[in-house]
Amino acid sequence: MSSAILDVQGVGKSFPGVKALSNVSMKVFPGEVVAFVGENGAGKSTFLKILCGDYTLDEGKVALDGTEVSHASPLEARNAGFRLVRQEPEIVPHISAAENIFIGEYPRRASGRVDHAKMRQITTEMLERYGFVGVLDIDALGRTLSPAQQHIVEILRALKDGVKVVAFDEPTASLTTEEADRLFALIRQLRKEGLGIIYVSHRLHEVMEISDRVVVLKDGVQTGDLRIEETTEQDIVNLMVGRELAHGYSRDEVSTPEVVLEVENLSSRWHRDISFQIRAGEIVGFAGLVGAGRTELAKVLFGEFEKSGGTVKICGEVKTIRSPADAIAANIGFAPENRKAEGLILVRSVIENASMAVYSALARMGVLRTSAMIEKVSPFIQKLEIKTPSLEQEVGKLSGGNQQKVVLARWLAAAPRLLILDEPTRAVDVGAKAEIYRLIDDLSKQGLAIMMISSEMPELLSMSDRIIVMRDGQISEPIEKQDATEEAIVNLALGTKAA
Amino acid sequence: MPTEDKKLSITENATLQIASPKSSALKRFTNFVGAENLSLIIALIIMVALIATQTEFFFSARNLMNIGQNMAVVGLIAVGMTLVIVSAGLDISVGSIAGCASVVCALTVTQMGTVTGGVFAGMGIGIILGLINATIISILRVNPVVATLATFSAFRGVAFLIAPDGRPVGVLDPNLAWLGSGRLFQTESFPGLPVAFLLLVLVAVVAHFVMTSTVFGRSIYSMGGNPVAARLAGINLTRMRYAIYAVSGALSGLAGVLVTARTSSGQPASGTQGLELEAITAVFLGGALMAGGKGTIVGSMLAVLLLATLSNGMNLLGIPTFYQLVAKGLLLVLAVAIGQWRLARSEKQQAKLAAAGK
Amino acid sequence: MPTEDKKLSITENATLQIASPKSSALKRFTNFVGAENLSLIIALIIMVALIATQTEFFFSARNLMNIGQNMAVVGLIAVGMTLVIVSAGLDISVGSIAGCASVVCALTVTQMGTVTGGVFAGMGIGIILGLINATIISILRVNPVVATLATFSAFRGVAFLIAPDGRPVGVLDPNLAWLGSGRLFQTESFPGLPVAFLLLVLVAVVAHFVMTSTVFGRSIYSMGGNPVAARLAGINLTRMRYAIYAVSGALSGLAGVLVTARTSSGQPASGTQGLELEAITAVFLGGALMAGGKGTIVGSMLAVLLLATLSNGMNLLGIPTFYQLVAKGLLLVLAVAIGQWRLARSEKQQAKLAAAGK
Amino acid sequence: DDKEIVAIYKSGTQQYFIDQGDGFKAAAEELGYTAKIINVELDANLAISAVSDAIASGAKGIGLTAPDQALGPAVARSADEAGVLLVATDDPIMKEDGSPVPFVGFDGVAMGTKVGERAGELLKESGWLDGARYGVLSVEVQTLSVCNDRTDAAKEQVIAAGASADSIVQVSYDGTADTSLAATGPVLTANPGVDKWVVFACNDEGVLGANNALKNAGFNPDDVIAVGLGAYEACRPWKEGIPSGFKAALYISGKDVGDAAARTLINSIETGEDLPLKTVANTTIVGPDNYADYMSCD
Ligand SMILES: Nc1ncnc2c1ncn2[C@@H]1O[C@H](COP(=O)(O)OP(=O)(O)OP(=O)(O)O)[C@@H](O)[C@H]1O
Ligand SMILES: Nc1ncnc2c1ncn2[C@@H]1O[C@H](COP(=O)(O)OP(=O)(O)OP(=O)(O)O)[C@@H](O)[C@H]1O
Ligand SMILES: [Mg+2]
Ligand SMILES: [Mg+2]
Repeated sequence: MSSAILDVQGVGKSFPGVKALSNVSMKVFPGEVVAFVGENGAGKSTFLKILCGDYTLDEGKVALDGTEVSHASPLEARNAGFRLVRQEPEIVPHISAAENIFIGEYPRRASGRVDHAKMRQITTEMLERYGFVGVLDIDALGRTLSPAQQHIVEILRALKDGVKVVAFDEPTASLTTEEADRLFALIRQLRKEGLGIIYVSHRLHEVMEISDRVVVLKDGVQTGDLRIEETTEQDIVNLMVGRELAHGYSRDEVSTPEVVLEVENLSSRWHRDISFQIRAGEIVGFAGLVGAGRTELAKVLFGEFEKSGGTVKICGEVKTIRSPADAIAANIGFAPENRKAEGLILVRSVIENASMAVYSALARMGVLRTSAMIEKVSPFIQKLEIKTPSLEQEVGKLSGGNQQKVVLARWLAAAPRLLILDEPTRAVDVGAKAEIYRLIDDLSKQGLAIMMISSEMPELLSMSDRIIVMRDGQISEPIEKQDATEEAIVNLALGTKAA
Repeated sequence: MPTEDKKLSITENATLQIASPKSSALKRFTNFVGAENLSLIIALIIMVALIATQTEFFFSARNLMNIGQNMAVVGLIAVGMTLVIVSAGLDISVGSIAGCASVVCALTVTQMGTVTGGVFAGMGIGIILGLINATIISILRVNPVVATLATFSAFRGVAFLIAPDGRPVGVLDPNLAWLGSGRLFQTESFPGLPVAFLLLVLVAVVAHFVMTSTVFGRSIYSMGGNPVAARLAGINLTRMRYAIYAVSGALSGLAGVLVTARTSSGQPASGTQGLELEAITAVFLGGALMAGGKGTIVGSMLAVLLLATLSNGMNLLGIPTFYQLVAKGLLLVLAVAIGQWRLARSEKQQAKLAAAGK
Repeated sequence: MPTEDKKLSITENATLQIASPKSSALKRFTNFVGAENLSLIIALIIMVALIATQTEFFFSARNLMNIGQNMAVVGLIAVGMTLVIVSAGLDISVGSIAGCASVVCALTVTQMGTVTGGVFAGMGIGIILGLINATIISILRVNPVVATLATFSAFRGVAFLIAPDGRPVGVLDPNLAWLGSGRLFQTESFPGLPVAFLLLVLVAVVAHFVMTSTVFGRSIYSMGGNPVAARLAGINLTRMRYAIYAVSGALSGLAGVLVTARTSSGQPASGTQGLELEAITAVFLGGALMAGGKGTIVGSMLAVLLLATLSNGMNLLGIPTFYQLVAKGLLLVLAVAIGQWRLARSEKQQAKLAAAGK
Repeated sequence: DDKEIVAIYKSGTQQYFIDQGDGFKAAAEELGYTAKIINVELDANLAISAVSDAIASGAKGIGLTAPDQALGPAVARSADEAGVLLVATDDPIMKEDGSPVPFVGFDGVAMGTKVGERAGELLKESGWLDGARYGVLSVEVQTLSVCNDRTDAAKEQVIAAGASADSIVQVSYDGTADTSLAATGPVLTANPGVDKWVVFACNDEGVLGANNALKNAGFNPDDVIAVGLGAYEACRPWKEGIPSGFKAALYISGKDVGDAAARTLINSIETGEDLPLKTVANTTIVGPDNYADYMSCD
């Protein structure tokens, strides 16, 4: 094999109160996919942000295709050929999706004018070439893009001319299985083209499937660098977590006859004639492709979006829910999929973000003691193993997965009658996932009704008592746990007849 | 989206580190004023030292009382403005509201002879005008800057229309005057504490409590930091805005009452013009973010004190206007720059500590 | 973080829909002025109709020229302010910069007798002061509001210090006067086009081109909308800020030159009479967002025209100041409210279409 | 330095008050006192702060041009309490009991009266009164009471001189030449029948702006009778020998007022005598031919 296209030697980086990376070294060769795994907060994103010039390293050396780029600026890193598909897409809200892809390096006419037409044309070509046809309206404003769509923009940004090494930071987190498959095809294509590829994911089966080598991080320290054929998922988990983990999760049915949520003939801008029930102690999984309308359904139930018809009953009585405030008053909780835009107050502290939904519950005549907040939510922060230097830390400075856990902690602490979870374990590591499943299970045992929107088959199959599949704003008949199979779900999602 | 760049966001991180509850006396103090605001205190100390070496009158009890008295009007408005700016809004109409309140208060006192009545009338009109602002912003969905720039003009006009022939309304009621220039706890040795100043302190303490330890206050930080997330957490943004702008209006109204009390006349414009910029300066100097979600009463009050001390000092030293203007500019830049520099430094240290394994 | 709430974001969706390039003549026009700005045009039409019914002089060629001439000063500043606000900054010092430039220009012309020299001196000092703003913001990392509030005060002081004994500097040079009040293409039937107005049009057209079709302009939208994304895409935020505030400074300087030309004297205080608020009003009225990343030259210029027409009309009708203030406030609210209402409506229609199966 | 006096000016960035400050300082130093100047930019609230600051700084006497006469009682009270001498300059103010605060200078009503008288004379001489289509522009800062005093008085005089009341047109500006120019333009448009104008304002800037607007509208200087207030803008064309609308202006020697204020204060401080109730500084109407005898034009 030729010489390494990316060569990292003994990189270290610290933040106030956190040693994010110490003495990490790795090589990537052309046409190789190197998986990069570790628990939430292990330092994966930090490592990649250093490579792309976002953060500056405290110690160590980085060489890209022979030239040293240890202290490159974002621009220099780009031009050198390193591209990062960020875990948190950075989108410019008031310009088109196409323009979002070209910020910083626009195509120009001879006159020097920005060539908008060319921009749209190239974008369309790239969408075709990389198999994203029809997923993205290239004229849509950045702010209207879904997490999935935002990710596609990030990917296209990275794949523009001159790319030598491209790193994907949890690319599949906001994609459905179908989308993920497309992405893998893309990655294989890039590997053929001789690019170096770094692939960060918490979905180990994906890692096994796509990568040639795997580098494992634990608390910022490198604990392994193995050829994929010489290892197993279990080995990797051990290196990541340092202990054995029960694989998967299975829960026993606890639902009682009491109906908590009853939706009848609900229709909206996105939906037509939707009816279903969720009973106390029951977990109903919602499957579907991006654009199927699951998130919208959640937002309609939660009063964020308008419903144009139908009734919603909570515990038997009809509720008119016009705003999230109404929904919460009706004892509904909603953990959104898009944590950055809709979930978190990034500039505020972990403790504030985690207790927001219980402020009124904790207050005595409007007075709210910090001690009360800590008392209420810190158990969940501990159980979820949220990695933060202090409860005062700004949420924006936590790792992606830990941010996700903060959103969950907020609603687990609130324990409403009906809890709607949209992609609850997105970007969360294996260890924490198991813990989250346990907590959700506990809540259902306490009699909560849980509506779980997820694009992760294993999660849906292992957690749901029934699974409802959504397609084009309509829902399928619920599939009972016993006859729920991946194939059945995919067929319903795609609208293809089961064989 | 993030409205600062990396540098800023990281430096801010240092605050939290320092503020994280490992409490020694100093730590607790730092914790209370907030690391960023330490720089205001440093700037204040430097400035006081400079002034005091130039004139022995600065530390005279009378002069200190003076500063207290002179900061009351801007201070009250800055308290309300802090709530508004933390909620990611802006209220440019405060000065005009104060103008209306000043006239209304004067008219009430002269025509009904009741000082309490005058005070409440002043605050009442303030609240009403604040609610008008909130309506324009929430119901008509006009961006806060345009909305309050509009009412900044409209309310000013109203103030003149209320005042007979748009002329200042004289009021000689001694009780009202007491509010503006009276003192409490006066002894022959001690000049006493100005009523206006005590009023400001009272308001500021309450506001600090509200912002730090009530659902209302916390919700202001949430909605300022990310309105969408706040709404999805069950916060009613519209109701919040009504409350916030009403408070800002009420305090502007009270400030207007003080102007009437101090100048023994209801002033439609003079005395309340340019208050908006003064207050906004104080709030941002006190550490608030343009994007909202950050800012403290303590910071804003320190900033008001800094500005009041500066102008008092320069008057004591008889510095010519033109130089006063320049000096004020320099002070503002200096105060913030010190803060940024300190935060950048302490953030480096924090990182080093972490690297060394804490 | 997202700085408005659902409602707004959805309405914007609608704008997009409307502006999407299915080009009929109307569509293309809508596209050019931007759906939101249509409401400014509607407001303008309503207002003009009202005024014209009251006085036949409004449409006299001379009066229209008058409006053009009077909007030049604010207009120039509003162009620069648009760049600043779209980049998520703010420049409160523009008026003070204009004041400095006015004086410097007057001194150059009187002492060196060169008008061109005076014009360039004025713009030159504007650029220098703009660069100072950028330095304070980028290097000292002071929040733009505080930074320019500081220089708002400091530069004003400087203006008075430059002027001998802080007095207005008289200049009677006819060539300079021509710049302020001269006309081109004058015939006995046609009063000609004011030089100052043509200057504004020229600047605005160039600025519109820059904002829509140059890398610099587009990068302003990126950095304003999401500084992190912009930085990671390799846009040098510091360099951008220097350029943006320099442009704002240069145009404020040019505005100061016009003031000197119009009033035949260098007025240190000329800028300090709320020019900044006037310009900021125009830019936000023209559709910009506090959070940055949004706003157009066309919108800002329409807003300037709207404001200039209003005050011209009210002077034509001899409306007293007090009522003028109120009227201005009402107009601002009305103009934006109409826009919001229209967008909300068209968004509903969009929704209906979508519900009816897209 | 317990031998100190302070002057507080409502608009210390205006040339007239800069002059007054110079006069005040000069006289004080000549008599062995130190003098301080404080500017309150037309802000009533700042004026109160300034007075208390001055008292705190150990001043023995204060000269005050109040941004608003209603301030009288408040400042008089705090000055009395502190036993500090107070004179009002330019704008007379009253104590709570309605008795006047000792006054130095030349009040707004008197200024307006002189301007109006001169404008009236010039109007008569011009012969416009017999049948010419003339108008009177009164350029006013309507939000400032001390300004209204001047223009109101001037209007009275012009009417007394024979001008018809409905020939008077109000123009509102904010005290700067630029807004006066912008506001006058449309007013001229709205009065197309008028081909000769009489102009006065609260200050020279106001008149200057109106003159420029008239020039822009194509009026020739002979058709304009503009009487300035302050003369510092009016004197420029005179000096250059350029024809302009300025036919006369009221020259008020700021220096003299400041000088008189300082001397009155110091005299009473030294001798303990009461302050004289009214000390009128001299002011004169000047024109192109005689302005140089009274003022230097720069
Ligand atoms: N800007 C920052 N300021 C302070 N601490 C930070 C910052 N960025 C990251 N950290 C800390 O560095 C550590 C590593 O974070 P990083 O984002 O690299 O984790 P990660 O491996 O990407 O985790 P995840 O799988 O959840 O994305 C975390 O403890 C995080 O809190
Ligand atoms: N018009 C729109 N404006 C803003 N966001 C939209 C719009 N349409 C869809 N979205 C967002 O796009 C995302 C995906 O759309 P949708 O909810 O229809 O698919 P989904 O079933 O939620 O799939 P997933 O949850 O996997 O994204 C959601 O986050 C939704 O909020
Ligand atoms: Mg990460
Ligand atoms: Mg979704």
